Amino acid sequence: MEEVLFFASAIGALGGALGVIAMRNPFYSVLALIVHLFSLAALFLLLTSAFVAAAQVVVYAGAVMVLYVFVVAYVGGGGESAWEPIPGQRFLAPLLGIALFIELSIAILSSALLALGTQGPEVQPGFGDPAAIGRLLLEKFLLPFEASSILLLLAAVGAIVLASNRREGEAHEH
Amino acid sequence: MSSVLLWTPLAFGIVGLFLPRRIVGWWAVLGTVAALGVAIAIALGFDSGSSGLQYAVEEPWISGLGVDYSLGVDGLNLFLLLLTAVLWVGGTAFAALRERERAKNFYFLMLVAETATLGAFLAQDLLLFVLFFDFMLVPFYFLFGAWGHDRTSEGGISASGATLKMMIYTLIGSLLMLVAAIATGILAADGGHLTFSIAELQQRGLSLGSQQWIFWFFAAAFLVKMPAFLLHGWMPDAYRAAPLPVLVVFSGVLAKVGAYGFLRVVLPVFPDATVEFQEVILVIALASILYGSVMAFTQTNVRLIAGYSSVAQLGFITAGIFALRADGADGAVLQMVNHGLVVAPLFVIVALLAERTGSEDIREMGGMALRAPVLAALFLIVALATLAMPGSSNFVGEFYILNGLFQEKIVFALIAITGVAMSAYYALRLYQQTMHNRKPDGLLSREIGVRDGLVLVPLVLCIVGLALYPQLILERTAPTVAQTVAKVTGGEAPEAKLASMSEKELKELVTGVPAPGVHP
Amino acid sequence: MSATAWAWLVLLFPLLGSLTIALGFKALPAKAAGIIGTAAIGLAFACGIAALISLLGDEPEARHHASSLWDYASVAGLDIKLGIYVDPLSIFMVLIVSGVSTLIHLYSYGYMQSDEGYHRFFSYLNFFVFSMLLLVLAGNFVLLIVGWAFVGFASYALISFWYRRETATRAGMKAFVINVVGDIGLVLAAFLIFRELGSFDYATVFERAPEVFTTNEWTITAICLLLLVGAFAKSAQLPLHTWLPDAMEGPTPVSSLIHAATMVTAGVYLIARTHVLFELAPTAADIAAFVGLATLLVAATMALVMTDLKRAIAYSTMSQIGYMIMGVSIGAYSAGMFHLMTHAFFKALLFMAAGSIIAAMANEQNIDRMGGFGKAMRFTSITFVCGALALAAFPGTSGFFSKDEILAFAEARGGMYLIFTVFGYVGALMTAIYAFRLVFRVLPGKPCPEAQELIDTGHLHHPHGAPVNPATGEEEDTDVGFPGAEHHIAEQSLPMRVAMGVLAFLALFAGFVQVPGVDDVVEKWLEPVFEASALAHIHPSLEADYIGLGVGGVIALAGIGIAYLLYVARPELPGMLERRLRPLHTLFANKWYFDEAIDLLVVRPVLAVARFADRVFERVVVDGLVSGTEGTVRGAGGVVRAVQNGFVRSYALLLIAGFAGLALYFLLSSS
Amino acid sequence: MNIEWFIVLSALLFATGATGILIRRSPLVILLCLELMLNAGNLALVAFSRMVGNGEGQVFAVIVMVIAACEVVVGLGLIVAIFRRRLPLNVDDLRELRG
Amino acid sequence: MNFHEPSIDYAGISPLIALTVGLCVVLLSAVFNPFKRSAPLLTMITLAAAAGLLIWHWDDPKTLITGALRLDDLAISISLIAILTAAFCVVLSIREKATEEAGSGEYHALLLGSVLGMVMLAQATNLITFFVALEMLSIPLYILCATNLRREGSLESGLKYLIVGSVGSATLLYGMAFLYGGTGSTNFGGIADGIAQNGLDGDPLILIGIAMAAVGLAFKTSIAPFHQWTPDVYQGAPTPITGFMAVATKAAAFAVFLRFFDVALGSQLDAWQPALAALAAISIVVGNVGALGQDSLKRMLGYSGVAQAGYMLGGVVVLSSSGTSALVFYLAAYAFMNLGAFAVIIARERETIFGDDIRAVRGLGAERPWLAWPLTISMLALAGLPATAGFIGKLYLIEALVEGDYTWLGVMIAIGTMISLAYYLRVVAAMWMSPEEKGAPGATPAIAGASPEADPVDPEAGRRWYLVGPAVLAAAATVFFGIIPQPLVEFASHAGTALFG
Repeated sequence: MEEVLFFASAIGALGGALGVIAMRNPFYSVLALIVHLFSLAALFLLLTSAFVAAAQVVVYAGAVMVLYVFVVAYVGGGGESAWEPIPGQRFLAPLLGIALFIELSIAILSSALLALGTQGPEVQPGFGDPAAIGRLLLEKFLLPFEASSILLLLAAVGAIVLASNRREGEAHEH
Repeated sequence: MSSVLLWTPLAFGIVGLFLPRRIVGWWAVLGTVAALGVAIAIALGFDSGSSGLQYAVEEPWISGLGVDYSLGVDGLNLFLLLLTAVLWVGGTAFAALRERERAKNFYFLMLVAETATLGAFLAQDLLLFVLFFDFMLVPFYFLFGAWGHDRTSEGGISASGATLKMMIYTLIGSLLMLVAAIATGILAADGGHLTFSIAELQQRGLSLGSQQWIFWFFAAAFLVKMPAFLLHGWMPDAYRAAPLPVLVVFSGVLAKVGAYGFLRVVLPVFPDATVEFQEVILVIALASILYGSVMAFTQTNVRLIAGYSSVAQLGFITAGIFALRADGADGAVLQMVNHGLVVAPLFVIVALLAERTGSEDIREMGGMALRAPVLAALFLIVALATLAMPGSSNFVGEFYILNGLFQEKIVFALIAITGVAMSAYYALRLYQQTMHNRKPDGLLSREIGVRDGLVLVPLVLCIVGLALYPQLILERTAPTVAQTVAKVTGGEAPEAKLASMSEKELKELVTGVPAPGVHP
Repeated sequence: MSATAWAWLVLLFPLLGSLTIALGFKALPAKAAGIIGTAAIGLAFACGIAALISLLGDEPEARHHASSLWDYASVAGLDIKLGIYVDPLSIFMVLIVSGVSTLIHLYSYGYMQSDEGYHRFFSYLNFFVFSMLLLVLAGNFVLLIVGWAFVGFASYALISFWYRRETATRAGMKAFVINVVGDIGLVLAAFLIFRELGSFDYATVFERAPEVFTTNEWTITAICLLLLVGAFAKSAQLPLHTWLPDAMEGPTPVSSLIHAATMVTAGVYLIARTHVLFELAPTAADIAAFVGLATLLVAATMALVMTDLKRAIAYSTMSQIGYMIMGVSIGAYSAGMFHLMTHAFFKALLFMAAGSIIAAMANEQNIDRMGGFGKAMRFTSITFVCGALALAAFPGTSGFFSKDEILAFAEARGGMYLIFTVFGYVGALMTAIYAFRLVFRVLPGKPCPEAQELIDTGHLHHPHGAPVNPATGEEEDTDVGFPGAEHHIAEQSLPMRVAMGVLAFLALFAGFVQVPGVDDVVEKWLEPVFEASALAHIHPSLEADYIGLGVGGVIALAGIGIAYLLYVARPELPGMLERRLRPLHTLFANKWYFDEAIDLLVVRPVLAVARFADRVFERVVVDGLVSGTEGTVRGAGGVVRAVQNGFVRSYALLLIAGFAGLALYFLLSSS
Repeated sequence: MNIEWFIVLSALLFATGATGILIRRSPLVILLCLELMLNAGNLALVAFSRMVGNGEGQVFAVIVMVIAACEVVVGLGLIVAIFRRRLPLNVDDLRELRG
Repeated sequence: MNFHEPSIDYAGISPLIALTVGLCVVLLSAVFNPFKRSAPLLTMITLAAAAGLLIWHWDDPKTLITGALRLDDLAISISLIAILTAAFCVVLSIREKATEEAGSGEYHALLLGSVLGMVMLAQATNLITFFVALEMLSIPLYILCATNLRREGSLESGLKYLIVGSVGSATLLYGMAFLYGGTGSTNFGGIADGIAQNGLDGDPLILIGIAMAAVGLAFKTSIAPFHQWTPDVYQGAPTPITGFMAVATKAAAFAVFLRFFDVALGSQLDAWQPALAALAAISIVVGNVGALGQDSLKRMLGYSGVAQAGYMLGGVVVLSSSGTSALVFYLAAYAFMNLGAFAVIIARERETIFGDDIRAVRGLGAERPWLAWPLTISMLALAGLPATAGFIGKLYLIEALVEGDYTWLGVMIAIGTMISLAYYLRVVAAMWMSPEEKGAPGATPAIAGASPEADPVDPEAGRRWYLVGPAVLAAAATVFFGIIPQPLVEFASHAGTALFG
């Protein structure tokens, strides 16, 4: 049963990912990513991390992707030409991708870490539920938590700075 | 005292920046004269008997890195300091007699250069030495580049190009030397207390293995600076670019720092490597002698004749040092001073000639002796000294050098001496082509002015004085040199022993062969 | 006052004279310079006499004193003092040098009067005398070398005295460089001596040499050969002689003083001085003797055909020095020195006479254009003849005795040394011929225009344009003090007459100081110097001496006869001979192609190397070293910038590739 | 299901994302590919967190999401600015700076 | 459920708090018109406060909030360097177009945010803090680079930086995941223990983790071959930001580089030491040859930055107390040398039409000595010539390298320096040895510096206190520490001992 779920969502995630990079039209890529995200959420659940899964769905599939769709709609996602200006890029890129994957897998599979071959230890029921994560966030990882909030603020400011055109007029004042 | 000598020029230089530009030139001259005064005072107070450091100063500078601010005077650098001081007076005064734009910067840099050079001679801490050795270049970089001559019109390269070439070339060696110096200190300390004091390093000593590569890093720096054969690529362009007053001090002093470095650092600190690579260096030295001489008599540009002749001269000096005999090294030290004293007035004269002929090509000169007999006479003296005419101090220097070489490596001596014959030709050719023969039309031959004379004559008097009494230098140099050489050859020769020795014993010590007729 | 003290004074006066004239060239009036110069040398001569007297005061074997002023350069075991060595030999030389010089100064006083460079000339001349005296008085090899080089320089300065003559400056350079070669020989010899004996001092060296060296051991032979290089260069022996004829570019007094009377005999002095070493190396000594002989003959042949008056005399000088070298090398020390003395007299005289003729010819030196001066310049002609007689060893003249003594000695040594006697006489014959060839070509016969003018008007001035350099034909540049149109005729200037007169007397009669069996002043005087030597005690028997004198006399007369036949009785003969012996004549006339040979073997190769170094090596290798490195670096820079192509994706590519590489490395290094 | 399966999958996703960045030219899609890479990281984190049995990995993942969001926001802001400046939305055409 | 509030040493995190508060205030000042112009002042005050608070903690190390941070002298010294740089940046930004484009408040707020990230990064001892701080450092910079909105180059640089930077951080993240997986801990200390306990010495999993972390950090410190963003971004970004980036980012990144590789991965030294040494050598070569013949000064400094990073990496490679000290010293010196240079470049950008092209400084020596001397000194110092802090810095580094048996890397530094002379001295020559470039306004402008919409030329810029002041100050410091380096050496050695007892 577990295997089935895993493979199903794995295929979903991978398919989504491939879709992202394969689609000519950015709009479809966004949709593919959403698929990918949902299947990831599923995988998270398999790994008994409910909260992360939830966040994944809410934050990503929810907020971020909507933002994407807006922008795509705004700038108009014309498909890109198939012409490749950089010599060798088209040939090297997949090669590197494969090399990367192989290297990483080797690292994983040849590792002496026995736990990798297990399903992981038995965990007490509360593992990975919002309460547990929340406690961690507020106790051990308070600082990063706060910091990331500030970061969000900065990002927002940045977005305004970049996207708003209110400066256009002012720039000429002085 | 050492510190005073070191910082006087810089102090004057800084003050000079805030003076009206009319008087800044003479202010600079004043500064160099002050420095000369201090140098002379040091020389007078110098105890010629001892081989040790005098006027030593030692303060921690960067304690974290084991670098000390330590200066000192001994037989090796005493007269080089004097030479520096003298030539800077000459060069600066000669410059002060002429107008130039951005005078403040010019004289500031001149004085900075003097401090740097004095520092290189005075430094008794290896890193301090390296620091000054590298720093010397900086002011000259600007002096050559900003006040130099563009040769682009003559198919040459621009002043900035030439000076950049010089800078990179000479720093190649210097930077490697920096690494080598640090390595020396650390390897010698070997976990213990880190110091770069040269005296201390001599005691500690290194393994042959590390000596070998370190030796070459140092050699690279010094040989380029001289410059030695194959490493002289920067010299022609730099010499043609340089403003002459600057060239006076540059070729007079800076080349010597390289040779001095061998005596001060390489021989005592890396004795084993020195012995091992003696022949190699000698070969380079010989190549420099022959190549320099040969080139010197193909050139028609006065600067280059002088330039290549100094390549040859430095070859002699190097050969003398690497004869690894007391007499050779004594000769080398003497010759450093001599060469400085001849090449400097030579360039002053070149400047005067250029002013009169508007050219630096001997093919466009000639016949000037008639209207300028005094100039001709001075030039003649300089030329004869350059070709090491017997009776000149240069001859004594070469005689000692070659004797040392002859007793140690006879074949090298035989080859080297051919350089003497060639030097006779190119030096005399230089004199004849300018002062004798037909005078090209439109060349105005004017007698040397009194003020220029005041610059030139004292320098020539130094030559004459030394010619009469070279012992002045030799006897003060000998003890230190003997000690330095003894470090390499292993034989222990503290000055006490030297002093007590009878003349005949001394001969035995030096020649190695028991002096006949001595039967103890 | 001790002999050494006087000797120091001998050195001092000429030096002072030179400096005073040089420094005061603006203040001093022309005459003053001449007077000071002459006086300085005169004083030196006087001091020489004084030294001689004080030496006579000591026992013969105690007649050598060393004295030094200060340590010149004396560390690390080479102790070189500023020291002199006074003994009969050096004093003998001092007297000849200063004596002859005094007369020549006197001559120059008149001769150079019309010359712009008057001061310069006298200060050079004094400096030369100082150097020469330094050379002979030096107490160690280093100082010897110093003097040696100084005279070399002085001769350079005086040869190129008229320094706007290309020919003069070139000749000067040639002389100087060849002399430097000689100096190098001496320097090397000094090194070798120091290595073996640990000292440069004459006294020490001569004392230790016999103890250290075994006869003909290679080191001592090498030392002597190196010394000979110096000697030959200075004394114009083969093959280092080529500078001497060219040296005639200098003013005539110079030729007579330096290139006839004194400097060129330095080689002879050197061999005599170091005879201790040479006797330890007989091989070297014999080589020297043969070279001397060769020079003697070769030079004589050239002198036979030269048409240039001064050059002809110059070759005769070479040839005469050949005699001396031969003499001192085979051990006839006193004879050699004796000939040196007499030669100094008559050769100086010849040059002076020639000088006054040349002056009258406005520097025309070609004897083909001369003639009739016998009538025009009587005094000159007489002195000229006196000189010629002495040179030709006319019985009774000084040359007669001195030359003969050498040959007699060679004969007395016997064996192989008879060769020297035989060829010595051959040389003597030629000598007589060329000597009188000059006489007959110049003095008698139909007067040439100048001579004619002189006969008619009694004085000379040259209306015909600016003078030209006879060698190249280029117009002389008169303002360097080249003698102008007005000339002083020896006849009319008292100082010149005095000088020539005195020398004429000496040339004729100085021989009588040493007549076999009658008196032997010179030998007696020099005896203490050579007493240690084995050869010095060989003496030709009296009859041998007189036979020799007889033969010599006959040969001399024969030579003069032949000359008369050729140039007076049957003037067409020379031309015929010339055509007959065309190849020989060309060989002689072209100076045996020595210049060409040297040019081919030494000068050209060096210049070729130089050109290669300059045109090829410097450009290709030296600069290549730089530009090569620079090129590589710049090339690398080009690559880096090409990779920096502005495509963000290729940046990412490189980043990931870099990571892949790094990861690969880590995987490989993982356990 | 063994953990290494998850990790290998994440590796695959990571590689895919990387490849995407290298071959796509639209900045929008490139941003998406960045998301892919970050998510791959997240997956690994969560998987490991399960493996070692502590929540730290999950916390990390959560925070990474936040950060990813920030990057997206900024990225999109840039894209809009570029669009405003009437510059082509193709990273290959943005190469005024090079050499 | 029970919730233990973590014990928080507020004194310890006071610098962070100060920065955060200041950030918010500055941001608000943008909203309220009366304070519109006060943003720079407020920023300076904030920085001063933060600096003061940091100095207050000098020499008493403490671990903060459940091992998220470690406030020791290394962190403090690096933070101070970052803050100093920021302060310079603020002054140099006066009248900068970018500030007006972005709005003074936002601009400075972002700057402060970046500084906050740096200060945090310098103290990070936990993977999560590490990652967050790194992002907080970077994201504001992405924006700041692009703030000169009217310039294509600015936007381009922003986008490039964002894309490549994110790839870098993604890689870093993935590496962190591996390390966490291998050791089960996100604490540096915990990682070290984990490696030991699970017997993962030299295990591929860990090593790949290290490799990825190294890539991430190498990217931030612009080590070749991960350097390619550097020249472009340096050239495109507004010059004050470039100056800030060039120094501060390097400093912070190197701080965490040291801490991470020492505390967490020290045991794997044998594995990563040669690799990093190789990277150092590569970037020395690449950076130096790349900088040859660049006409844009900023670009040239970008490449030189790559080379300099290579030198500094040496300090990490040897992983020793002296190495760390040398690195900190060099960073401090580097700050002065670079800021001096950038100040002059800004001045010329504003007063000539040549932007940052080398033509802009032709004949500067005669025309504007007060600009020429600082730039000259900066160039000579960067070239490592004696009597400047740069020389002492190299000396210090090489000494550390030789001690750590990496003499060959020392030689590489020497060789690199030789090459570097060619381009540093080119600038000097332009100033002193060539006549001033006369270009009619509106002549075809140079590279990025002045793009079609070139800013209006301010002929007096070369005399403005806020440009000349910083330049002279930096130059003075460069020379001062070149002649009397002892104080700076002391300062740096603290950092060294902080990490290595």
